[in-house]
Amino acid sequence: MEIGLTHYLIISAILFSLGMFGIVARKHAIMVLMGLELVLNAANINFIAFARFGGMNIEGHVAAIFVIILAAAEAAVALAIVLNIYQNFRHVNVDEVDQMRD
Amino acid sequence: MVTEFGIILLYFILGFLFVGIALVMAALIRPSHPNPIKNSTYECGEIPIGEPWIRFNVRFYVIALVFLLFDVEVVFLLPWAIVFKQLGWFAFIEMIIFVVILLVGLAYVWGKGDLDWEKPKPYIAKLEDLVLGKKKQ
Amino acid sequence: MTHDAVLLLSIIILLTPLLSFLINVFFGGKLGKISGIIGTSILGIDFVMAIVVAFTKLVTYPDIHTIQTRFEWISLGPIKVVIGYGIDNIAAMMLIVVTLISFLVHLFSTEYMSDDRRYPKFYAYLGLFTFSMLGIVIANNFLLMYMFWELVGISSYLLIGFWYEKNSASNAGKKAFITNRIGDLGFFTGIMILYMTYGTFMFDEVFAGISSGVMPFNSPTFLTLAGIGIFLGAMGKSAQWPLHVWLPDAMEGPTPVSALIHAATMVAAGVYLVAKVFAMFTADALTFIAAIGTITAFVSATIAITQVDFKKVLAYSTVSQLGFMIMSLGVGGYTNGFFHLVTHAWFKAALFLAAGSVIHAMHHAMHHMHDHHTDPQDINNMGGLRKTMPWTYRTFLFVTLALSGVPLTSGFLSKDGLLAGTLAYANLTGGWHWIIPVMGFAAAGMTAFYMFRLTIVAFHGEPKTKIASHTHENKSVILIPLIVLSVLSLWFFYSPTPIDGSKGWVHRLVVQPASAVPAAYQWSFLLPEHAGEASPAMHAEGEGHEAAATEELHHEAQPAAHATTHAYLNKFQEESHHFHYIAMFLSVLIAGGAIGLAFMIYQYKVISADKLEARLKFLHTFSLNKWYFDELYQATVIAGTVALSKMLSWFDTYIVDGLVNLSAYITRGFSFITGLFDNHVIDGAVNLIANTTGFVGARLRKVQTGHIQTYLVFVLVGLLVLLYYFSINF
Amino acid sequence: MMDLNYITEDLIKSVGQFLPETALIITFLVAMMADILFKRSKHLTGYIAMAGLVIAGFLLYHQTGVNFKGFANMLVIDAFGQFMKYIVLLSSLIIIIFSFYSDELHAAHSRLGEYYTLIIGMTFGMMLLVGSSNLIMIYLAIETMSISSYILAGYTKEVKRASEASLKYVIFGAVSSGIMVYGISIMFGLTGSLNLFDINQYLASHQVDHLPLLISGLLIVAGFGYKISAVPFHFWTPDVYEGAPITITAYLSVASKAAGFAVMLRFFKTTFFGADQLLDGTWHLLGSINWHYVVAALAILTMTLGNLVALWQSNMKRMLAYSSIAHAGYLLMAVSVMNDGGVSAVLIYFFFYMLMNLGAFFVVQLVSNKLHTEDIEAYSGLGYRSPLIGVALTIFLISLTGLPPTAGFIGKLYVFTSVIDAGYYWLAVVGVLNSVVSLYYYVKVIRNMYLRDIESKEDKLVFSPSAIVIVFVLAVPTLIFGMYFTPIVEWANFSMNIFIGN
Repeated sequence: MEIGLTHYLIISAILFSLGMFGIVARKHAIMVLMGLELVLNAANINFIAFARFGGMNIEGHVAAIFVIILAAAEAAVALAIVLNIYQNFRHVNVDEVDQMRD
Repeated sequence: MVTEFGIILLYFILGFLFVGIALVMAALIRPSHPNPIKNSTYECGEIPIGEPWIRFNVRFYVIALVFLLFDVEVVFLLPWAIVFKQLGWFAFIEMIIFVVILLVGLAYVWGKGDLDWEKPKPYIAKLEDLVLGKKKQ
Repeated sequence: MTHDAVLLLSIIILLTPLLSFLINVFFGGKLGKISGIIGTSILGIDFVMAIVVAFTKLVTYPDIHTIQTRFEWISLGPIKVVIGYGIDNIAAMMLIVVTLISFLVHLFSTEYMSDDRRYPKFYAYLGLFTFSMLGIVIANNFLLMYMFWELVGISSYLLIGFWYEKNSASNAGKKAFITNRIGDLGFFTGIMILYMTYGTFMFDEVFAGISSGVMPFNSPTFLTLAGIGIFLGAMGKSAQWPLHVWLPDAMEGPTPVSALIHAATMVAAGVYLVAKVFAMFTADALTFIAAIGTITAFVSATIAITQVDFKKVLAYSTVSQLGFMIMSLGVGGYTNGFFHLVTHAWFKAALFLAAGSVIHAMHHAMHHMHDHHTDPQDINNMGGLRKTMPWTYRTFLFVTLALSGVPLTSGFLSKDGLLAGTLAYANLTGGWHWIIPVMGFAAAGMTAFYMFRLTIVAFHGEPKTKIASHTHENKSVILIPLIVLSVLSLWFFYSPTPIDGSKGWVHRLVVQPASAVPAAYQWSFLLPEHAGEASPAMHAEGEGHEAAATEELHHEAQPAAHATTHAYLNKFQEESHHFHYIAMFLSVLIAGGAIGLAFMIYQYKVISADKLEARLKFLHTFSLNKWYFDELYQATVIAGTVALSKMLSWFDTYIVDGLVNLSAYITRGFSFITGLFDNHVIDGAVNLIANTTGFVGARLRKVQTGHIQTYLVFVLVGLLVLLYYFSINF
Repeated sequence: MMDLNYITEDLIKSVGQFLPETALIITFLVAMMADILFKRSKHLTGYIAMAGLVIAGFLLYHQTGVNFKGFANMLVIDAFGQFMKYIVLLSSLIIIIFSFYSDELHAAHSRLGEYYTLIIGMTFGMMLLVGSSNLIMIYLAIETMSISSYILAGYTKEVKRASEASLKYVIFGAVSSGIMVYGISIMFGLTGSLNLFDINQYLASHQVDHLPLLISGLLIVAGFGYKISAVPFHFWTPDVYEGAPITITAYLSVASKAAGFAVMLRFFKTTFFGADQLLDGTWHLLGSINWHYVVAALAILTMTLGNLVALWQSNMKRMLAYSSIAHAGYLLMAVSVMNDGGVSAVLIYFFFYMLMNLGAFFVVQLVSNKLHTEDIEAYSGLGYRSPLIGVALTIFLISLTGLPPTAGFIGKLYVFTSVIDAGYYWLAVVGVLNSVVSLYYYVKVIRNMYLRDIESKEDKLVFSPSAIVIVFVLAVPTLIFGMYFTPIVEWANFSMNIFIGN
């Protein structure tokens, strides 16, 4: 059996779903952020796979690099914010950070 | 002929085998004379205090974050370096600008004192605090 | 200066007084006395700019009809509202009149109002008023004109009722406002007729539309009605009979206000409006205008003879003079009417400021003597002021001469031309139109008489009270405006010869606009002389005609300026020139006679005033009570309204209620049932909607749990729902 | 290599058109350095930032009439972008001025330098976003502005609410952009390009599967929807608006929304509509997905939810947050018609929305400085305690409701006109009903200010004259544009053509 585009897409879809699940279900903020990385990497797999199999141009690779960089930057800021949450709340459980609501 | 999935399977198997064999071999070959000091966590020869699963000081995170950011930016230098010769001066200047911007960022971090490792000031209790029982945190 | 610079500068001129208003209204409390200085200097700057603009227009571009700009204000598909502003020759002159008088009044008030505790507010209102008045001056369309018109109404209401603690003052403010509203109703109707017909508010476009032969509702009657409607607005503002009743009451306002508003500027707005839209009046409308003007001039002159309140005399005299101007415009004497507006502005402002000076001095004297009961405005309490207040007396006397139309004054030049116009008109139209010049000359004679009565009783002779003998001349801040204004009433500012105003620059620059009304509905003597019959063809040109017509006018206007060649714009001008000497002779004779009579009665007492009064008891009472107009209105309009409302109320209470009650009994049975329906079904439905809205809102906000992860679940669910919905349906 | 030379040339040419953005980058760097070098001066970076914004504005002015594609077709310069960039720059400038008056920011003044620098960073991101014509560029720009805004939202980090706001914002934002980038990857796979022009050509010449295109399109729209806080991507809005410093709340509600709408319009127009420009201003839709209805559905959801929930709010900032959601709904109505008239209506609305919304937030900030609360109850008697501020807030609220004679009315008028012109009467009806609902909660504040009998009536609130002047600098145009709006309408009509590269 040939390993083709479809397989990569399925992997990426699974990764995306796992990431989403992690984001929605985990209590710990760091875990939520890790779920986020999964989502972004799912997109990266898509980009690379399309570039490789779709016979498409280099844009896919470039896109992947950009996504990696931005993920890093975002993660840095998010971690800093989580630290700040710890300073104020003495925990980092996202579901307990709910002072503002209707 | 093996399919491509077969290749991946072989890849997995080989990986497990390599690690597993190495570990098993090491266990078989090495001498085993455990004592408490040997079993303790290695901390540069110091005697460890408490559990190893402690919270790391927040300052590590700050340094790590700064490192992470600068580290990832290097990704951009790589493709550029490959075609540097063909691109000529213009691309060189562009990359200089890129690096300068990063440097300004570094200077900012430095100037703000985020790279300094400040020791926390120990709290020295004053007499009146002790007497009046108004110890401040 | 280019046209753009003129336009830019004029918008600055317009906005500068607004700045004064804003400063004084917002920071007045902190500024205190400085607010007067600020207001005065701002107006001074404004005046200088107005001079620049006016001279540029009058000297550099005298032949361009209007330097104007227009821009789209509202554009909603087919409905477009274009407005703009512009400077023509009369606007340029008005700019100077308004800013100079406003400046002098500001200056005068720094002393006159200095004891008032709402001093900054006074300056704020003055600034607002000047702003709105300048807006009227530079508007080149009905809409903007109307807006500023109302703004003038409001600011004058504020100023008249400035001492609102006095009941009479606040009543006078209300009276002025309401009376003006009646006129404005007509104005608004007129504007709406024109907008519906021509789809524009711009003066020149409306005129072009009229001259292209398009009539409102296809009938010249409606054009006449539109003209009369607009003139109704002018009647309100310019206090024309029968809407004149507010102006004498408005004397309750501070005297500088009377000088600014009720002598020189606001009341002139009506005249100015009629002059601006002169081209659209049909012959019938003009006749109406002339009749109203004549009646006003005559009636108020008769009232002025017997008044004893210093300011009331001047007020009625103002009404009378405004009547003259309107009359002149009505008979076709466009230039003379406007000329009289300008000259009258100077000397009437001077008269009021002089009155202010006298009253101020009387007040001080009273204050000095601890007297709080004597009326400081009653001329019978004055007398002998000539000695105590020499400069006030000299200026007052001089402008009185101007108002009476004595040669060597500006008043003579304008009034003489104006009366000649009425003679020419009567001669050209004949019949009962001769009443107009007759009443005009009579009013002119009465003017001279009552003005000298006022002068003699107040200034000459011995002091009639101790207060009068204790008056002192005022400070120079009060005298300077007086002197400036009286100097401006000398003839040589307007004409090289003291006997003929038509030789001056005013007649050269203020050229009667060609009537836009088709020849069939216009006096033939107002149509251009040589093109009398050809004019319909000219009107057929339609768009752009106005510009062409004015250009043509200027070609004709040039020779008219040099009176040696007897080519006149139209028959009317030619005729008035013929009547010039007759009118001059008559008016000098009448004025001289009247002045002599006044001296005989009040100075030398050859004829006893009391005996005369007793003999003409009926006329005297009639005049003293102002022809009972207020009582008439009280008895008819106001009482009528009250009676009507009472009647309606009675009708309501007994007839309607009775019927209602009757039917109520019948329907009560039904209503019990329907009431149940109402309460439970209809009200229920209304409440249901309101409550549902609230309820849904209250439920929806529950979604906002505060948990970020719940939010994200909602996002994902929302995305899936959208995806599902749109993948199925589209 | 020929190819590389061509790229270099393109780069050099593009840099020449990149001047406003370059000015912002330089400002950013200078402000950062100034912040380290002159630690003492409180507002220095603020002044530098203002200067930079003004310079960027001038450079932007010089791009009038330019239609240009640069950086390998990644960025577009056109009149539409210029309009939106002006709004972004102007609101940034106004926000910086507001910040000078903010007490809550000054409690932490040692870090104010970062604050202004980050505002510049965010402005830069928005400028990029407005001109982006490449999906990766869009992602990059969104992240650039978002990352700055995450930090700014939690700028007063000692305040619990602020840190909570920034946590919620960062998670929500990161997830949304993650979803978006996943959509982008699918779009890339479907059409073989990330460039909007190329995607457009591909869609015009090929048959693309309905479902994948819908999925990728919706995922990308989710990313935009989060920026403009369209339901159901709005959940962050109330919490973040309530927690963030007021200046940043105001900024998010105007500038970042403007950038979001700009990129949304450009994305739809460039990607899904035929490149053949029709003269009557209607666009010709490519592909099988009816985007009109997708956006119309979002519009209805957005304005209805925003208005209904706003009814129940007792916190002024939160109320304005929901009101800004509702306004996004009105704007989405105009987006949904997807023709030149709609674009013009969005531009007109945005200009007025900027004035009135910033004004309202500034008043909230001033009041909160004095009373230390944002509770609507605290506004009782404000009309007597500070008449000028009361009048100004009344003007802003009436304008937000969309009643004449204010600018908000004109904005709404043009939005509804465009919707009705396109024949979506039902959408207009929903919009009008929503406006009626919104009247209630805006007027509630006005009623509180004037009609509530309270003891503190005589207790005057004194604001600094300069603050009052700034309030009126926003309030007076709100009134004037309500009466004389032709210049804005003409400007918007001039700017409504989105450059599509031919």
